[in-house]
Amino acid sequence: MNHILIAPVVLPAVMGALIILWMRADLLLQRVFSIAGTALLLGVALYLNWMASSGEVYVYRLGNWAAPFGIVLMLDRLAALMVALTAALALAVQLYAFGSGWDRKGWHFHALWQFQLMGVCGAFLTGDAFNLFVFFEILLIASYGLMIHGGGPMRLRAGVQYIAYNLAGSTLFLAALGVLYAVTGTLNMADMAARVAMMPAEDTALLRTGAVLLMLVFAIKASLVPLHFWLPSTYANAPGPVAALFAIMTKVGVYAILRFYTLVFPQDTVIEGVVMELLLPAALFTLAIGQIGILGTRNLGRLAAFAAIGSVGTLMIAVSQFTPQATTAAIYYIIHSTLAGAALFLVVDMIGARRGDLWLRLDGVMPGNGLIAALFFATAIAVVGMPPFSGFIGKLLVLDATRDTPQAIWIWGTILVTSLIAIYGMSRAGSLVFWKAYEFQDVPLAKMSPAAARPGPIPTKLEPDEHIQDLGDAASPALAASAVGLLLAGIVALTVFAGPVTRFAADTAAQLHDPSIYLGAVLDNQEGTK
Amino acid sequence: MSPALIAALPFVGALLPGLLIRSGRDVAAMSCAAATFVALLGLCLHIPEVMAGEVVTARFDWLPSLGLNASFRIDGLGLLFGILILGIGLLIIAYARFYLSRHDPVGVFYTYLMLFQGAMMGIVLSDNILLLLIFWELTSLSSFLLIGYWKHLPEGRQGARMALTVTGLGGLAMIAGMLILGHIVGSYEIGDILNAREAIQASPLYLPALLLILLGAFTKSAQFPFHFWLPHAMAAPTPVSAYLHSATMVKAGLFLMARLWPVLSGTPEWFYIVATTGLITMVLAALIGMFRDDLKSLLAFSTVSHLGLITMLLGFGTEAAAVAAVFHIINHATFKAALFMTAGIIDHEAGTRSIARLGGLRKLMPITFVIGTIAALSMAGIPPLNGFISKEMMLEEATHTVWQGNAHLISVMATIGAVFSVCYSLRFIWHVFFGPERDDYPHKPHDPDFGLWFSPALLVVLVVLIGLAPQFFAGWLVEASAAAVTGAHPHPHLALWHGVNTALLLSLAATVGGVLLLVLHPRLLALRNALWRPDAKAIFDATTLSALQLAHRVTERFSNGSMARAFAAFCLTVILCGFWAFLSGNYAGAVRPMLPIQPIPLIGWVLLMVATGCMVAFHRIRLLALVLVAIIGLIVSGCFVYLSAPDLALTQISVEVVTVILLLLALNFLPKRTILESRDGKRGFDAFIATLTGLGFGALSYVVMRSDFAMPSIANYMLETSYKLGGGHNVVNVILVDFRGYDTFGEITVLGIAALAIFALTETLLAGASGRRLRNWVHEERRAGARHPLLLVVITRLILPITLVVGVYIFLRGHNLPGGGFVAGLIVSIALVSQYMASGFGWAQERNRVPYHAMIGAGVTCAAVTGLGAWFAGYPFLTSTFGYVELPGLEKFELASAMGFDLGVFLCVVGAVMLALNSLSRIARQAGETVNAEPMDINPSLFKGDR
Amino acid sequence: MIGFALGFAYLCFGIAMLFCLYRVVFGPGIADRVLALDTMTINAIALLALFGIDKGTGIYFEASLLFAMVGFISTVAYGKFILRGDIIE
Amino acid sequence: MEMIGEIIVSALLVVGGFFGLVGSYGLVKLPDQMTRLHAPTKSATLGVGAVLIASLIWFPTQNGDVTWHELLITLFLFLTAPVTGNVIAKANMHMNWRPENIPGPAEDTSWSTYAHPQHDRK
Amino acid sequence: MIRRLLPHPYLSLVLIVVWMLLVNRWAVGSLVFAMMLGIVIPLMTAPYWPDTARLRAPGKIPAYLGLVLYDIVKANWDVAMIVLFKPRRALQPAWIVIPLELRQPEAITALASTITLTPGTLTCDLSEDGRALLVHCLHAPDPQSVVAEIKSRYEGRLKEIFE
Amino acid sequence: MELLLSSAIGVLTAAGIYLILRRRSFAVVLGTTLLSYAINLFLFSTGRLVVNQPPIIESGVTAYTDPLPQALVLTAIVISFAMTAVTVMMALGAFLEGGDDRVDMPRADREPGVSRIEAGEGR
Ligand code: NA
Ligand code: NA
Repeated sequence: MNHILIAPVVLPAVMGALIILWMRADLLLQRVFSIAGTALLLGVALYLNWMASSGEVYVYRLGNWAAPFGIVLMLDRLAALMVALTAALALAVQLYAFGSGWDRKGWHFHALWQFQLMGVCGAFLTGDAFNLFVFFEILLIASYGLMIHGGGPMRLRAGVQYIAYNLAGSTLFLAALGVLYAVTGTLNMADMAARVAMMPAEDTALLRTGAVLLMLVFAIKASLVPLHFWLPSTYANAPGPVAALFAIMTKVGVYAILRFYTLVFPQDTVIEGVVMELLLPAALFTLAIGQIGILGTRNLGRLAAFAAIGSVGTLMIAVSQFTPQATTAAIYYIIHSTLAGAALFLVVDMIGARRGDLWLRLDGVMPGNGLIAALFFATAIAVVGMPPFSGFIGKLLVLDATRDTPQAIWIWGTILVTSLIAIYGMSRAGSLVFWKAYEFQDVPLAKMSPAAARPGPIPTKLEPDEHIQDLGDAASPALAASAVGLLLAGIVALTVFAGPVTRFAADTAAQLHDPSIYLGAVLDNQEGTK
Repeated sequence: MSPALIAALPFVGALLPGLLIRSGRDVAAMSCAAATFVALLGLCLHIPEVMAGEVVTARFDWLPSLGLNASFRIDGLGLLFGILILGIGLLIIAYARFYLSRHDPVGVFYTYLMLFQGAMMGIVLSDNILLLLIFWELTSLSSFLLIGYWKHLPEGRQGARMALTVTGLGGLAMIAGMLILGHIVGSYEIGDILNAREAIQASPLYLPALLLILLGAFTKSAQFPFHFWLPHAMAAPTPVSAYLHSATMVKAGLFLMARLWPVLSGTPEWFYIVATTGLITMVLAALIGMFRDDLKSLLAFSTVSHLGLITMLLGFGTEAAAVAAVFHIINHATFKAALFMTAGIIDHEAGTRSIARLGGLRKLMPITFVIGTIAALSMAGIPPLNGFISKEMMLEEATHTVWQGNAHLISVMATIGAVFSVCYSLRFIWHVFFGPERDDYPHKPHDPDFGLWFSPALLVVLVVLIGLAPQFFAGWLVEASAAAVTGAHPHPHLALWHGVNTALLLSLAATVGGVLLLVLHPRLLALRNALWRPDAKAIFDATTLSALQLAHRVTERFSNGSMARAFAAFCLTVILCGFWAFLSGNYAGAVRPMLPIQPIPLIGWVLLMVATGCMVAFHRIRLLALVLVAIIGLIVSGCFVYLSAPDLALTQISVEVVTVILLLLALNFLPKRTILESRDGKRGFDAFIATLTGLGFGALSYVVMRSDFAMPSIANYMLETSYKLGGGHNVVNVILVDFRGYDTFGEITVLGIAALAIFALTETLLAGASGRRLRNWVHEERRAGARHPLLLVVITRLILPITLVVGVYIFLRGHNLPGGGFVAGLIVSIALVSQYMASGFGWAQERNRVPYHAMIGAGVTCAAVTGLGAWFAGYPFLTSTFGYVELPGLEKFELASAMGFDLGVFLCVVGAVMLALNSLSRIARQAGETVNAEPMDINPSLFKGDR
Repeated sequence: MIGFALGFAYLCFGIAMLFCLYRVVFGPGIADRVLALDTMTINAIALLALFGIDKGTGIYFEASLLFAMVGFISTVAYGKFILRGDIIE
Repeated sequence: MEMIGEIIVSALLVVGGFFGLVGSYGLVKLPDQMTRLHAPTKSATLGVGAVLIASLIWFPTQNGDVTWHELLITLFLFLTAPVTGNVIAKANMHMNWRPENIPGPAEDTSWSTYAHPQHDRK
Repeated sequence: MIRRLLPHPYLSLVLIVVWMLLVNRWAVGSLVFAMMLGIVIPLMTAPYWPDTARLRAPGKIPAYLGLVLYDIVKANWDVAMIVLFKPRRALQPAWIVIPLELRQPEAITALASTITLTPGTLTCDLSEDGRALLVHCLHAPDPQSVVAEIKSRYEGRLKEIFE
Repeated sequence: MELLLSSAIGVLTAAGIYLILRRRSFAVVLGTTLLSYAINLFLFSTGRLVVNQPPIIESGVTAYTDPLPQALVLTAIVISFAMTAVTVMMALGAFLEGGDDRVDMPRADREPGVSRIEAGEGR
């Protein structure tokens, strides 16, 4: 029993709780502890990756109950990878939050941040279907808090939509779980897989319904068309670093689809085909809507949001194949689109801080800043999947993995045509924002201080007799820019080391598509449990 | 030097200007030149090997699983293009140093230029078509940056976007084409592909691959009908035009056709597509070029025309034609780069590029005149210059080529193209340099400094030298590259004079015709202006604009911010997918017997139906809606009691009351009624969707209740072991704090986070615009005086402690009877709420000593620490233990570690509910609520004596 | 005998519930409906007690107690809302 | 003993049912909001009270276990009924009655529902 | 000391009884725990009950409770008859004002509760100066007699108990 | 009984969805509340319906209802309570900030230079 498995959940949870308990009034302490916690989380995640790289699947039986009666945490390659990706992303974006001063525009940024990490990591690690729901809710409710951080009418309105839509999604989640429990009599994912495999063929209607409803739940999280409506306004109105962190949120949905429909409902069981037939068209539409949105929107923030939708489309095309090769591509693309999407949101936030708004207008040029422009173009190239960055490689992998399918012509056509739309849209946006005016000298970066311009709300009292310590002008644009740089460095590394990464992804995919080790780890050899 | 290093050097060079720009423009230029020179040197060192027929390769594994590797090769073709790119690049770097003004950000320029150079070198040295694709797209990107370099020019922005879009389109097509090609061959290595001619041409995928690859090549090389972007790219600074749009980038398409010539050519498809496109492009672009007024535009169309010429030659598919093509690539690069630089000099010195405003520069700019004239004559194909030789070769090949059985079509068309070409070339000379001197030039023209004319002069020298001694100066290069293109070993004999043959006669005719056209030019111009002609840019603009509008409309349709639309899509999706999933499976039918319907549940059902109906009917009266919520909650709890779920009933009813209280607090500031806004149709549609969803979900639940578990539920184990291993009689509670304590841990975290989010939001609101709005708040409703009624206050003084006792009881007994930390927490919260309702939040809060934040933090920590405690016993997180303790004098009682966990739950619940109430109360106080000094409005015991 | 008495009482409180429902639907005022809700809660407690007698179990006691508390709190809350708008001022 | 217990319990149940029904019937029948307020807060109190007492007696006669829980609930109901009645009555006064139509307490004063609390502080 | 430890001794007593009713078991351990609660909880809630209720004659409480219980049963029957059989038009509801002699909030509460619990009357409001109760009668052909009865039957007794 | 419960679930769902499709946040909150009742009942019913067999172990009793869905519903209730609280608060915040309690995003979210009055989206 390796206790480190629970660390990605307990560490942020305790960190969040301690921040509330002892440092709720001291931003500096919060920053120190929060970043230390995230860094520690990254360390743990890397260690978990090292553990998982052996190919073994680790089980952590909470409460020492035997599976399937208690809840289990499962560590395999995919889970470890996702946790590491989350931690790495959070670390970089957190630096941006410091640098941009976003974390002092409202209350409890760091506590909510830690709880958000707890939710995301918990969702990746759990081996229990209902527990997945619980951790979805944790990450969601923390995201509600983060999403409206800083306030403002539009953001709150978008927040209402976000939360209302996801409430409906949670309701659906419970419905799906209810159906699955009513059929299989279990909640443990591995046990459910074993039972689904033994399901009589003459009574599959309910099981199919449960499987499809569950897929729709994950599709909401992943924002697949036509369940994507919540995303554009939410992401466009969320604070920059929060939107950047949300880059991992859609991936939670994708992860869950990958997990459930390779482990519990693989293609060769009684519910054969039930998901594939829905997923691919949805993915194609998602890609199209996202990429068209890049061109069709009039706001840079929404542009980034549509780019996120588009990336989910590409990703889900790969996922919907459920072949090891396509899953390899999907895993590579998950890493890429998380980093690229986050970087885009951060750059957009920098532009917004600089320019005051994010409208794509002819007269809306920002005072020249070569650095931001360069960051934008680099990110945009990565996002639309042009060389030399990982987006291109990811796209090649997806195209390569789908070429033998009967729908290849649709897939290729959609990917390539929408790429062109995205390229045009992105170049149009970039040239509208950066190219209109011609400044002979750059405005120094130090003048770009989004938070300093608008002091955050610092109330006098938190609770009775508690005074708040104000850090004053705590923004550091250079730190913010380096955070984006870090993400871009990640993208470059992903490009340069595409070989090793795809090898790792291929191993991961192989492990996913052969769940026997996973099942054995949970259900067999339960010595020492109650 | 390794081919990889040669390809990498320009990229290294791209970094230098950025790093060295503070040292000045010269250093930046020098550093780039140095990098280019070293690369050129390295390339030239390979000449002997290549001449010997070897292929120099270098290979690094990058993404072997995909077949994408960093493999490079130097063969004759790569050598030819490499020399062109680096050689002309060197000249351009020097030229640009003098061309750009001191206001232009030179560092950026050189960075872009070197990026581009590197990308080009990558294309020509790649030994892997996927790698080639990467460099291919990089040229599109860097050219985008270079065209848009002068950001203040709108034509720069548009031209850049147009170039990126068109070449991007081709690039994407090429991705598909290359992937198909690699699929046919089983490898993306060019070495492998070049050996797979039979397999490729036999494949059913040959034609798609060919079309897609050619689409890439044609767009890049501006072939008809994609020729329109190149002239608009002329918004770039002239050095860029000279480099990208004459000598290098546009030749990437040609390069690709040449590169794949051994495996793709020789089929009718190849011939008809490539040769025809080249022919049309050649003639059409030359015709357009004849009438251009802008010097650079004229040169741009001439470039398109010449690219068409080369394409046509490659399309012929014969070795001799390929040799001619390769040779013309060299020649065109030399004279066209020189011409562009000349045009740039004229623009730079005279202040205009408009032919209409020029003329008579012969005396004012003699050096420029000489350079420009020689280069233009070469372009016209006048002997003894190099352009003449390759044009002769082209005409020669054209006469040998049969198109759809017609032996003369191509030669006639080619000659006509040559006529136009002679015309615009001579026009360049005649209308710019000859004629009378004018007095209305924007600047007084004079020859530039050496730095500016040196580069074109050098190129013109090459033009002459190659023309005079082609075999000596270019023969070896042509031979080597033609060998690479054709895969054979042709030994071309390049000579100025081939004797009198058909080609010479055609050439002569073309020259005469060109002179004639020049004479007639004014009249032709008038004629042409009178004719309708398609404006490619207008078409492109209209296309992109309508694409933009279409995209906007689509985007609006799929995200117009309407929540109802989002929900409707959600419901329909769920219902349709759910039905589909159910109907496509096998349904075994209802198996479980139903419970009989008793009268009291029936009455409950009626109550629920009516209350829900009222909810829909009356929801716009918001307070009433809240009363109905409470009724529905009451009935649902009753249902839980009836169906053997006492814990659920407790939780449901207490959660419901706290919810209602929160809603009431919020409603205080919200409008008290919902306005009727939706039209009947919309309401009807909503009702339809709602009914559909309700039917679906109701049916699903019916089917579920009538079905049996397919396999025994895990709950049986829990019932068996709850007491034995969990130490509790209340199985639900044991599940909550033990079997699934981890869920509960998550659940209280959710609650805590909710309170934090609410608190944070409140603070933000109070500090912002809402705070100001609240300070001037006027309540809509008339308010009564009964703020803290005596009766309520006094009774609450009893209720509060009694309820707390009940809370303690529920907390302690939860493990064995209905109850537990959560319900206890809610009961205590309710007790506190009753106190707050009686005497006011402000008054009560002042008497509270526990910060709610701390309660939440302590709750989560307490639960976590209880869970972690198990570590010390070597057990996993949340492993609980229990025992029976006997204190002297008291009876035995149970102590379970899960109680510590339950305590965390309790603290978290109380903290969260109270923090939420606190937030709402703060909003109310901001809106002018006062804090009462006394716990009750009227305390008669304080009034002494009679009134 | 106890069975008949139980049945009678069940019926009485069941019908009482329907009477309350009448006031919920037809109001006319909000206070009427609050009063109906309060009465419903009390009737529900009676029904719970009857259920307990019927099934011979005391397991539903906590629920009854909570119903009583909740009925009180929510009635006061609605009342205060009508009177003052802010229920915890 | 058991028989007597059963008789008492049955009687209490019938009584409770009767008053419970009448209380809620009053809610329907009585003409205005103030009179309607009388019916449930009283009859229901005794109705529920009788049922609870029945329950209190029933269990010991059946299995000998004395449970006092019902007493607690009765106590709680009796404690809270005056408050809920008071609050709803005030709400009625506030919404539907003008001060002129209600006899005043004395000169210079009014009922607290119509008054404005004086001793508030910001 | 005792005052500080037991701010409301009667409340403590009530809580002990409540706990014993809750646990439903007469055991020493439960009693000890009940006494602990009886001390701790009033201490915790003491800030919300700043002034102290005085009871001058607690011994008279049982008799009073008996009286009220009897009145409740009797009045319940009356009201039931009114509800069931009295036609709407024959109903004579009335507002009555009861001048108060009681001063202690607890005492007034007891009176008001008694009035409400005995059917037919309902305490509606307290006057601004705390010297009168507004009572609504379901059917009071002679309001003054109701006032007199309340004052003599209940207020007098409560005055003895409390003041 | 199964019919009663499933029809109740259906009606609660339908009413909840209808309210969620309204344009004001308060109605949406009411709708989600109804929906959560429906889903709680549904989740509970997956343990199938049993009268008077509460899952509280007593000696001599052998039949109990399925406790697991009950535990799940408890968790779901708490979570949906937290969600509702945040929703209510957010709706209130959106109202205080924006001056109306619509749920639809105004056009000003997607188009530059559109004021709310212009778009006909005032209070
Ligand atoms: Na419990
Ligand atoms: Na009551």
